[in-house]
Amino acid sequence: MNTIIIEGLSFSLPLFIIAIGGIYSEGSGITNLALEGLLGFGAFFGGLSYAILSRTFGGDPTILIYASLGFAMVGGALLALLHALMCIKFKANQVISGVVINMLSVALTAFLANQINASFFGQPSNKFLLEVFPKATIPLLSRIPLIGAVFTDFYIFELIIIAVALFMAYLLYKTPAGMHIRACGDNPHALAAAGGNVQKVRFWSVITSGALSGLGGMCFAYSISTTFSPNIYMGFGYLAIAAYIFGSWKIGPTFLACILFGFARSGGYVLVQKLKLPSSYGDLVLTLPYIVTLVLLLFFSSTNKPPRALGEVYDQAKR
Amino acid sequence: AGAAEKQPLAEAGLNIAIITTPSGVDDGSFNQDNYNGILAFVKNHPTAKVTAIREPSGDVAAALKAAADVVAEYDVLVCTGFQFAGIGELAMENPNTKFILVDTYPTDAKGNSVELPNVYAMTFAEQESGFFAGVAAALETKTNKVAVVNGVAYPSNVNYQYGFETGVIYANQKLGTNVQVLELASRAGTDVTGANVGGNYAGSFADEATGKVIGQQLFAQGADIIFVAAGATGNGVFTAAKESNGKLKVIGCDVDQWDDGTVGSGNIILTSVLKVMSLNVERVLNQIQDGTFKGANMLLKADTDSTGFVKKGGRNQLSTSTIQKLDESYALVQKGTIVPASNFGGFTPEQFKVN
Amino acid sequence: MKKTNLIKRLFILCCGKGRHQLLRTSLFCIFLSLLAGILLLLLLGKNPLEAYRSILQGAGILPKPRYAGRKNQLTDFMSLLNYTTPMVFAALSVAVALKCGIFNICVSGIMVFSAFMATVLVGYSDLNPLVAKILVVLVGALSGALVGILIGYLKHRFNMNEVVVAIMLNYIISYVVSFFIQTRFIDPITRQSVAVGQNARLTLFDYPVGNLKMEIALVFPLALLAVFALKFMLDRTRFGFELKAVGSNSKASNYAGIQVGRAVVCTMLISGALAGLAGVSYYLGSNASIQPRVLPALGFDAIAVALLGNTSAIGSLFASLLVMIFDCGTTYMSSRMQVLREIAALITSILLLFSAIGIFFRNLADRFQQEAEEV
Amino acid sequence: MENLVEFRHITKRFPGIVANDDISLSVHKGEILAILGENGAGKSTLMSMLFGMYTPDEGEIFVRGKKEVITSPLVANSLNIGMVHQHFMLVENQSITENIIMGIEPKKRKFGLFPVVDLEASHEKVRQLSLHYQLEVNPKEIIENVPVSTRQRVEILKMLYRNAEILIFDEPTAVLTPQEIESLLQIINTLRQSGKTVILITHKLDEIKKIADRCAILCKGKLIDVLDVASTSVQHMSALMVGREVSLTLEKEEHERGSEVLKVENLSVVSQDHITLVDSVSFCVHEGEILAIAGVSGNGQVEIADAIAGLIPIKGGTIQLQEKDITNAQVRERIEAGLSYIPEDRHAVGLILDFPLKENLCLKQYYRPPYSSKGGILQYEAMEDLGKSLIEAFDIRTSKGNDTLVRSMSGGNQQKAIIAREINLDSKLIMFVQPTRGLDVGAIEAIHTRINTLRKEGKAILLISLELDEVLQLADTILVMYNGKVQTIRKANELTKLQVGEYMMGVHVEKN
Ligand SMILES: Nc1ncnc2c1ncn2[C@@H]1O[C@H](COP(=O)(O)OP(=O)(O)OP(=O)(O)O)[C@@H](O)[C@H]1O
Ligand SMILES: Nc1ncnc2c1ncn2[C@@H]1O[C@H](COP(=O)(O)OP(=O)(O)OP(=O)(O)O)[C@@H](O)[C@H]1O
Ligand SMILES: [Mg+2]
Ligand SMILES: [Mg+2]
Repeated sequence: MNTIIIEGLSFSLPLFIIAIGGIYSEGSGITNLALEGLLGFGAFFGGLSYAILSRTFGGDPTILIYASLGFAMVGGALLALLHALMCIKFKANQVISGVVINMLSVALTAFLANQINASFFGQPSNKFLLEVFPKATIPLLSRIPLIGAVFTDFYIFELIIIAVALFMAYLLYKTPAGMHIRACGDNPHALAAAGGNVQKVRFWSVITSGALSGLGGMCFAYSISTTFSPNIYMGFGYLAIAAYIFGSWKIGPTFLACILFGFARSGGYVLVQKLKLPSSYGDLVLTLPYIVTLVLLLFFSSTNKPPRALGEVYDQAKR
Repeated sequence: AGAAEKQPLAEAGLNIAIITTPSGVDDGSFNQDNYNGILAFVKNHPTAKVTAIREPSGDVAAALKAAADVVAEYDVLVCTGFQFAGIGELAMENPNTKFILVDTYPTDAKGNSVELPNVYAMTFAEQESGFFAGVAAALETKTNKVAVVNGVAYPSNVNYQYGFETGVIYANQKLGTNVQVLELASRAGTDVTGANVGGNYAGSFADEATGKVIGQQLFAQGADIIFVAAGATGNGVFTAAKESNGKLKVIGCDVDQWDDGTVGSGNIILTSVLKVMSLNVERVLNQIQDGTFKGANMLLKADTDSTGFVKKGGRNQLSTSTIQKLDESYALVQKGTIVPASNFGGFTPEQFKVN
Repeated sequence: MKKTNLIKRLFILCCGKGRHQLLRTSLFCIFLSLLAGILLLLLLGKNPLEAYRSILQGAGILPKPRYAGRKNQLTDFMSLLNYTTPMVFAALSVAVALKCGIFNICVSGIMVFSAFMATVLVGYSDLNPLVAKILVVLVGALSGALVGILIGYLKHRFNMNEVVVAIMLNYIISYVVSFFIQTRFIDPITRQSVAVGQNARLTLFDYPVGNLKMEIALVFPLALLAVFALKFMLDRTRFGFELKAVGSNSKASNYAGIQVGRAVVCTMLISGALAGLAGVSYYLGSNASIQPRVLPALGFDAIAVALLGNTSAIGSLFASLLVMIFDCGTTYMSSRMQVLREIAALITSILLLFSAIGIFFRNLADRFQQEAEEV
Repeated sequence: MENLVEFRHITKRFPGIVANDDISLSVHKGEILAILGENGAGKSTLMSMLFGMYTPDEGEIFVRGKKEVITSPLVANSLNIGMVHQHFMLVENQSITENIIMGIEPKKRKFGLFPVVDLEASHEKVRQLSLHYQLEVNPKEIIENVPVSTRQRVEILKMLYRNAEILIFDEPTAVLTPQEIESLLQIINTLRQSGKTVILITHKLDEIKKIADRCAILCKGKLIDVLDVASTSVQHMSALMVGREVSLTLEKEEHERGSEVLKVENLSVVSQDHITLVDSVSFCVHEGEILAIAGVSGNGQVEIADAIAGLIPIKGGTIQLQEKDITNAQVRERIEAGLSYIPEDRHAVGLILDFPLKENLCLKQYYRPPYSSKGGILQYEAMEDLGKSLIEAFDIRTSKGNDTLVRSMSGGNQQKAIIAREINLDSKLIMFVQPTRGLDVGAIEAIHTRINTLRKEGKAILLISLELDEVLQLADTILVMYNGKVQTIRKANELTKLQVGEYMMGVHVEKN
């Protein structure tokens, strides 16, 4: 049971922060199918920064590890910049832009990782080695039966994610900026009439989604393989999309969805092991989160309300 | 047709291509070692040049198509991996191109294994390398529980697994250890004949997440040394080891994986066991250059120094006594006194008898 | 009229109003992305023209300097057609759904599903080749249609977001098919499903013609037929009209007496069947077996390809060809030019990026034109 | 008199059109200035420039004697200019307060650290404000749950909250009931008395007559004249605006109504949230009869029409059309049984904006000969012919005829296209919902004449309108709805405007 919780959380939380990214972008009215590409590019950027920094400075990796999270956010934001330009400036179809950015991200990271490793680090490779992310256990809390596992052997980044998530929730639901973002997703013209700058709000929302996805992607890179490699594109971005749609574009319910996905996954692994099923049954177990989502959506879809202006190109002239 | 128009070899130098499966020539292990062999050759023959070609899908048919796409361009094609077994047909149609095939023998259109004059196919006695890993693990474990994690139950992987298990059994019988090899029932492998071979198989060479889960599960059951022969999946096991605060060590495979094992100022690599492909690839290229090339299907073993383990200082964490005992076993393997179990060796590790 | 500057006028010429505006814009986007590719290649110190030529050579459009035994330009070209076939089906599948306002991102999943059904039901039988091939096509189309109907039904009846449904179905199909392959149909050597028999394959592989060995895609004509049938359907038929109406404004369509649910489900039936055909022509044509747990990238690329083709049937055909030329020529190009094969993927992505903002180019051109007229 | 705002030689072009052509106009402090003009005359555009949504291509705007460049609504706010837009600019999923304070949110610090929007204080402030101006709203309610009239109030509060001195109203009364209009006009009057300056855009001449001081008349982007309202007749104003005499009353001769065409019995409709929208409604419409359903917006009138057309599910009751039971029929079966329907929302329901005009004109007939062959192949020639004849018969003005994308047509012409299509069906029953909403007097006159002609031809007509004048002018029979129930159903000549208004407010309850 402990493993289910520990592993479940270490999967759920990065997923959650990516999903929050999605909520920001879509909450402001810009469809974002590019999360997968954004998280990959963020992880690439973080991995690259770690490779460079550790070669230049050496020394204590801990600081570099945290720095790489920051760089991953920058990387995600950079690629998100492209999505923002495409959707806001060039008025491209947002769904298409998302799909293409995913393709671009895969091609670009593979190309750059190879090229950079070969030309700068003098070794052919498409990955960047990372350090293990520090883990911690909170002394007393971890003793509590069952719930204790939450405080046991967690990655420090889980704390960071929770902190960031709380901050993002605060920003979205309590501050004027958040009000404007939500207004943009519902009726951008209302914001414009109230003197807000729709393009700017949307732009920063998309950038934020990139930064958060980058953060999540980097955490996946650390927790799964302690490397950046093209294997990072495992479809977690799409899962995050499912999570926030499931959570009806609200941060609270989305958190629950992510926890559900994470526990279904880690629980599945444990189940297969405990029942001594052949490993091929793992495939069936892995379908659990998806089937659960589908079934639940059957019941909740009618009440599921996407932001009203989602996917619409904002045109001041249009009424 | 046009193949005859190629330049005489001596003047232009060999034009070499290496075709790999998705992980590419920079996978830090199997493919890269082959590539290094070519690079070594090119370094000594500056007129020669090499092109690395990666087939991105990993599909068998796609692998062959990639080879066929470029075959006319090159004097030598180095094909690394099981996926290229079907190359036989292509080789027959392009007799002027030499093929170096690693880890498998060529098959014809009907799937029968064949020997061809322009194909040098090498496979390795991975069971020997696995054996060294098993002995090393048995000697170094503190919990008396060790394990082996593999990717897919291809013969090469089963050989590693069987060799490892043989090594542990050998150590238990002859070197005074009492070590158990852990297996997760849910991870038993099925070899190419469909037989259940046990072991811990991730089912893929590229599934880091599953690799990590297996590593953690084995660690949770008490293993403190894991032999990892699983390609990129192995990275996941490495991660599990790196997160264990030094309690879990791994033995690398194919090449010296020391550099992949650093964690902080420490390292999780106990040692790596080798499959010496680079030297053999370079040797065959030299033969092509000299004109002494002959097609063959070769099984390479310790007697040609094609298998082994890392004992170089600073690249392993074996104790001196372990290294000494390993050296002794190495000599016995070289001589053929010890024959570890292998996928098609006719006996399983449990049936292994020390002569 | 004052002289507008030359660049603007050229731009108007490329993307401005008038005949074939969409087509001209697409060509302009292709041109731009090739230009971007040239810059990229120059940056890497490679000769861009040489690189493009080698892509064309690799794809059998231009002759290579030398060929492998029993191969020549024709065999390369036939191989290109073979690989293009599934892409045409897949792009049509995306395009027809988009016309009805549905975003079908389940093409990959459907491909795997239909190929699996065809493989299991027909691929391992020893039926007469003609019967087997016809059955493969039918089973592929039918099973694809089934998944399509499911998506359409869930969307219409339960108001479920088709993108989420598709993402979920992709994973479910991938894992479940993988489960069955791993437990029942695994080839222990290749670790893919056991290869289907020659009788069931939709591509004649290594088929001797003269002293050449060719890949003959038997269903390529079917793909062409699908292109024209779809064009006819969309342009000239009652159902096509209804489909487009629903895609454009489903409320108004309902008001006009069109059965929206039926149109959605029927469209997804067609889209699914086309994706199914893409599946069988890919897995039982170009390939002979299915890799477990792998969703074909082709299914996702098809989305962008359909867009490049302006979601029209004919456009999809040509866009597929263009993208597959890049795809098929990549290995040869990367081998000849000693560049990473990702370059080609990169250029393709850039191409798709540009075509995604085609609407911006058109608007810009319209504005320039207006300026030119006003001043 | 002091000129608060002065437009000097303002010109604004949009692609292919000059929306404002060299307009010079001044607004006096403390007056109510009405702006009148046909659809597309450029009224909204002119005001949008004052409010900073657009910037003029040429010309200058002076506010309080100072030249100002108003680049955004923020600038307008700082100049104390506020605007109630023609189309509501509200965020539906936020509360009334949030909508009102948007852009100038008061902040407080949580834990002395994190700035948060101070909603509590704002709720209170909004409450005070609404009480002060007698614009009652519940600040905590979410916009999507409140009726149109409340939304209108929120829009006005939004302006007042910003301390606007210059208030622009763009067609504020288009969606209100007579009573609501009355109270709005009163509010506007109060505002003026408290020293504010009001610019009012409206198509309703009586409103102008009632409260405006002066009236500026725009035609095709040009300022025609600025009139003193008190000394000008309504006829004169409309003539100036349209460029010809408009008859403001309709000649309607009496005639016998024929047999029963539509029979609705005990019709009930509930919403998705299980709220009863239409409660056991029964009525009939006869040949040559115009039955008008009056009621305050949101009292179930539109749902009746939608239910008859089969667009929404019903909970109970029966519907018979020409003696055929169509209660459970498909939409198309109803159309074929003889039903034409001009829906309320022409953009979202009545038209496919991205289809060319000819296909929209054929939208209800495309599937049958001669427009479609037996095998399901479309016959474009027949469609072209139909399009051509309708464009001509109904005087639909377009840029490219048959092939014009409907999206690019003006609202009035879009409405004409719908009416042309529906009349062409030659159905026995024709339902009009809000047929003249937002249209200028010229267009309204044309539509009213058309409806009257149809009545003469013996069609049964169901008219649903929020405009009481329209109802009174056209109807033979009036049905008043309140809260989903029939309040009364009577001969039109038995009811006065006042009575109908009372029924609409639920004051009178019929006993029988
Ligand atoms: N954003 C825009 N883009 C292009 N043209 C526009 C735009 N807004 C208005 N126009 C044009 O400017 C003209 C004036 O439009 P405007 O909205 O000011 O008319 P109006 O007088 O308010 O009409 P209505 O009575 O229908 O509200 C219209 O005919 C239209 O063609
Ligand atoms: N964004 C736009 N671009 C181009 N033309 C526009 C735009 N918005 C409005 N128009 C044009 O403006 C003219 C009148 O617009 P407007 O929306 O004011 O019409 P309307 O009759 O008032 O319709 P509604 O009843 O919907 O308000 C039409 O010619 C319309 O096509
Ligand atoms: Mg207006
Ligand atoms: Mg209007």
